[in-house]
Amino acid sequence: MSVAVVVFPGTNCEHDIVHALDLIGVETELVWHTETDLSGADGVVLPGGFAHGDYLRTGAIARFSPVMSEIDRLAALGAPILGICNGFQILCEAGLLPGALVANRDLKFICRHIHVRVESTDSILTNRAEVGQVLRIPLNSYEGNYIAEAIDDVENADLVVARYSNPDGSIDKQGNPNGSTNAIAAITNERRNVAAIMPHPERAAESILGSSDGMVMIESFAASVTAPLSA
Amino acid sequence: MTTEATPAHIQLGMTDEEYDSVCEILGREPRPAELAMYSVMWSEHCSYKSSRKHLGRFGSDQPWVVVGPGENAGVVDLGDGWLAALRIESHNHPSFVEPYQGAATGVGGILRDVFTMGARPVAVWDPLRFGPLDDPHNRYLLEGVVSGIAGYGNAVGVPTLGGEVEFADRFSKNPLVNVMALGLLKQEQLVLSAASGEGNKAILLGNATGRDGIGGASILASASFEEGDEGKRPNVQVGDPFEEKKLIEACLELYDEGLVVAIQDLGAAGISCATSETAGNGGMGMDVDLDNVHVREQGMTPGEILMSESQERMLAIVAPENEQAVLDLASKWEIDARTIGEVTQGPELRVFSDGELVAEVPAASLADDAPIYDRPAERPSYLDEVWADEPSIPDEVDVVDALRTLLDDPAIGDRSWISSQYDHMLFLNTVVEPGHDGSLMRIKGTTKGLAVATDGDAFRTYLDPRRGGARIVFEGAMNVAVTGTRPYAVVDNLNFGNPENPEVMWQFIEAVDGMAWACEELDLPVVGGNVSFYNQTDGVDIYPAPVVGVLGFTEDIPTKPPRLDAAEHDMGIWVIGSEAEGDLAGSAFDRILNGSLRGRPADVDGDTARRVITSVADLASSGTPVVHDISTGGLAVALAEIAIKSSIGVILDDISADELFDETPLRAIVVSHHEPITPVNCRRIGTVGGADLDFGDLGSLPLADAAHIWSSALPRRMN
Amino acid sequence: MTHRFRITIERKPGLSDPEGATTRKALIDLGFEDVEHVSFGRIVSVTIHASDEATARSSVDEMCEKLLANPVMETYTVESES
Amino acid sequence: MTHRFRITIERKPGLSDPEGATTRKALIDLGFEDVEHVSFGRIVSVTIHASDEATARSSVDEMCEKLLANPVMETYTVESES
Ligand SMILES: Nc1ncnc2c1ncn2[C@@H]1O[C@H](COP(=O)(O)OP(=O)(O)O)[C@@H](O)[C@H]1O
Ligand SMILES: [Mg+2]
Repeated sequence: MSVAVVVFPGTNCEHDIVHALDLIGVETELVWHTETDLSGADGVVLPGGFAHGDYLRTGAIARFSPVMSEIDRLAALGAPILGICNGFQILCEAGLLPGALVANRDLKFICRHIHVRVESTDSILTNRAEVGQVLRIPLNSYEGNYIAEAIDDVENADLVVARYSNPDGSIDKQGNPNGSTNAIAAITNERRNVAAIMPHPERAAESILGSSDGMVMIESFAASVTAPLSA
Repeated sequence: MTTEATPAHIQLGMTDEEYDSVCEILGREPRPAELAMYSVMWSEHCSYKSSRKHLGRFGSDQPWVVVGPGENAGVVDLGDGWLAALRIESHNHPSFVEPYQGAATGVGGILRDVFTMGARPVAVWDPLRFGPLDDPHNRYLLEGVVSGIAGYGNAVGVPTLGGEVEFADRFSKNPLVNVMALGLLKQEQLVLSAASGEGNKAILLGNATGRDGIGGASILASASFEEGDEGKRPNVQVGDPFEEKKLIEACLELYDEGLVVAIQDLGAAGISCATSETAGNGGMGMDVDLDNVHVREQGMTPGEILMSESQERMLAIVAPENEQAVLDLASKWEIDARTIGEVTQGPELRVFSDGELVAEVPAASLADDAPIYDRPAERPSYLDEVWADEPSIPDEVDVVDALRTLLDDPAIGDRSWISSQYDHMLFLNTVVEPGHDGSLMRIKGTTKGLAVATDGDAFRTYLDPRRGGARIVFEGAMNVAVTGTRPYAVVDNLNFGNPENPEVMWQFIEAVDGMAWACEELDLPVVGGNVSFYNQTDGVDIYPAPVVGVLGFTEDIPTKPPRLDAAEHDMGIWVIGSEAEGDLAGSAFDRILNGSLRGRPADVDGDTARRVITSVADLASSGTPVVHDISTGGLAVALAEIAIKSSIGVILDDISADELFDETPLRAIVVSHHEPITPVNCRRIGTVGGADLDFGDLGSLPLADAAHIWSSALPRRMN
Repeated sequence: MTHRFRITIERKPGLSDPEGATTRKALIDLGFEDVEHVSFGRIVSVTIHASDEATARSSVDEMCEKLLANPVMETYTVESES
Repeated sequence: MTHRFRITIERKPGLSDPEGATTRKALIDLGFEDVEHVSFGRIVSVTIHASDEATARSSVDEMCEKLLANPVMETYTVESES
């Protein structure tokens, strides 16, 4: 099995996700955004960073990169596609996930460990986790505030995979670092093969880095790559 | 004001004598473009003309130094083929003019210095100084500078791992924004800036050239500020982290592919500096055709193109057979690349525009023939006065109240309002994050560890430039020692007032002496630095504010390095290190509670410094849970930091107010279940436990209060 | 011929606008207590070469649909400035 | 009474505009080859309570000077929308 890690000009977390996947023996390949054939990949990661400088809108220019039509195709086939941070923003712009991400409530970049509570295990990001499990992982973004016009549809279809929470799992304004609607930190699509998360599970992959809580998400993704959802 | 009567060289900031030596070198009057080039290259910022004479006192001949001062960054050997490149720079005046862009372009510039050496930049630090935060303009400057560093550093994809911040009146109209960068490379990736090989091509990579920051080096960075200068200042330079990110990746790939002979970043003085330095360093000449320069604006004169400080540009020297490969690689990374020149036998740098020769000067003369000044120095008259007045702690002091006030100081309270705006985790190397004494990073795939701390102390350097200068070196060394690394190399940033003021010159010389002495005592090479003079506004010079960045290195990164949040119930608390006491000159207590800046900071003995720093590093690398050096605010603040971060109280046995606020250097707190085994002075002072900072008879402060005050010191002022 | 358009892009009403809300708070803190509402938008000025204005405008509309505005959260208007 | 103003803030000409340049390139890549120039500005809409329009406007001018626009890099214009 092999995972394509897509690199846009301005992407910067590609080596970090490669490192985290490597820790559990998942093979990866860095793919430049002009690539038009991903047929060898069993799964795809759109990593964090600042594709095209985040100019215009985060993810807006990246969604037109040549590689994106391959990602559309793979998504339609049911292959696991994971977006992290900037990857989340790109997947929203591309219409593969509902909603959009806008500036944090306090208009400040946030880099610190936060907590998320797992809301659904029916996703490529959480199939190895438990509902209600609280994970301590880093958040690292300026535009991490999730909004959606049809927020009820997102909730009703059970698309929310994780929410920002307090360490005890409770959810309130205090535990919501960036003002995200309904404290949403991660969502999936209806078919549940495309998922994205604003915080960085790969930055919590080893205890020497302060937390290894993110590994359950990396492992979940790896599991869905080995056993892709059927088309 | 520009009038017809003012000669061009004066308008460009040159003296009559300097103009005469240009005429002598050329054997004629300079053409306009030539004058522009000399004026910038001979500016204080580029030529170090007032400081050069004194910088020779810094040593760098230790065997682990691969590249000392003089190149774009210093390089040290980490063993097994690994090298580290480091450099520090100031962006003081640009950040006063436009805090966001000033700070942002400062980050961009320092990163280029590092990747110019072939290194991948892996971390940034930001030592900052502002006026007091009760003035809204100072808040605006802090807010802008921090967002600028965040905006650029985060987007370019280099983590910012720490820094420092001080507040004092003297910085209100002249804030200091220094930035330090660290890069990693393998031996074979090292690239230098000397052009060689007649016929080699000079390729300009990156951004288009516009009228940005024309004369930035000579005017903004090399002259004092007067009220009202805002209106006539040159254009603001706008940072483009996206372009820089592409440039980093493209350049690193160029080196990997072995496609460049030499490379130089474009900073101050733009094309004139980069072409003359690469050619001059290689003992060659160069022909440059300005028509090939990719410009952003219409109608730029040759002088403007030569002097423009447009950001995110590099000049690569490439063998002719590799020219096409370089252009192709640039196009893959979506950056512009144009061949603008060719290396010649020299020694002339010849510049053409529209087919006409607009400049012809000996390439090396721009850098090598710059004037060197031995400016007069005079011991400042304020010293006798401040030394005569000995600070003390009033007998009736309320220790708890005093501590509350100190914890509320924005330079003592939690600075994560700053550091959490910076990505400090990217690359998965950060083992000890900002918020501790020094930050510690691993080098993946090895057992090696690197730590960096930046330190300055404008107050003590003002009270005694020599001792203050020495103390920042010792403090930086302590800060990396507590991470379990050994101090390994230093870069320095010398922020001073107007060097034409003999008292400033004296401060400068004394501080350099003190720093050089301390480095020698610790066998620490100074591998690079920067001098920022003319930090003077409306005739007021800043406090002398040298800053050091100390690199610590270890072959064996501790698996559990000390952390401030590792104190646990029942652990003992010890103070180890220097046996001296009663050092209150320039202390937080005297400044903040007594409201004065006076006294003479204690002298430090080199032998003590060496012994303490080595012992601290040994304890830190052998599993001691908490090792925290005692600095601003003394023992009281250091203990509070440990208690707050660990969410548990401390109970002190028998302590005096004098001991609590003393700032005697070279001491650390150790918290552990076991008594530390150390050759230096070691004394138990208390135990971890409870929910208060319990000072026995002197009173106690509930931990929750302390935590609240400490964590809101900065946000309550800024939000 | 060259045509210039000014595109105004605004967040759909009802969707959260942190820039607006935070700026309103900052203005109140600065003493502008009577500020009732602040909202943010962006302007994109586009200069384009086209045979006539109608062609130019239809290009610009297409740019907005495709790239400049995000229909999920934004509305836009185009004005000619030539 | 309530007054509404629209403040248009634009970057001073001559300053480099990486966002505009990058967006132009993206448009060209998308097939809009005739785009000659793209630049960005911001709009701030402010609703303010004041006794009369003149007072309201002078408040808004002050807001621009103090907070909304950056005089070193930007110019602004204020239009009434009431
Ligand atoms: N401007 C800043 N940017 C980033 N981190 C900062 C800044 N100022 C302080 N810090 C961080 O806060 C911590 C404490 O700083 P400081 O009190 O200066 O340390 P010390 O007294 O040990 O030298 C350090 O980890 C430092 O990196
Ligand atoms: Mg310290």
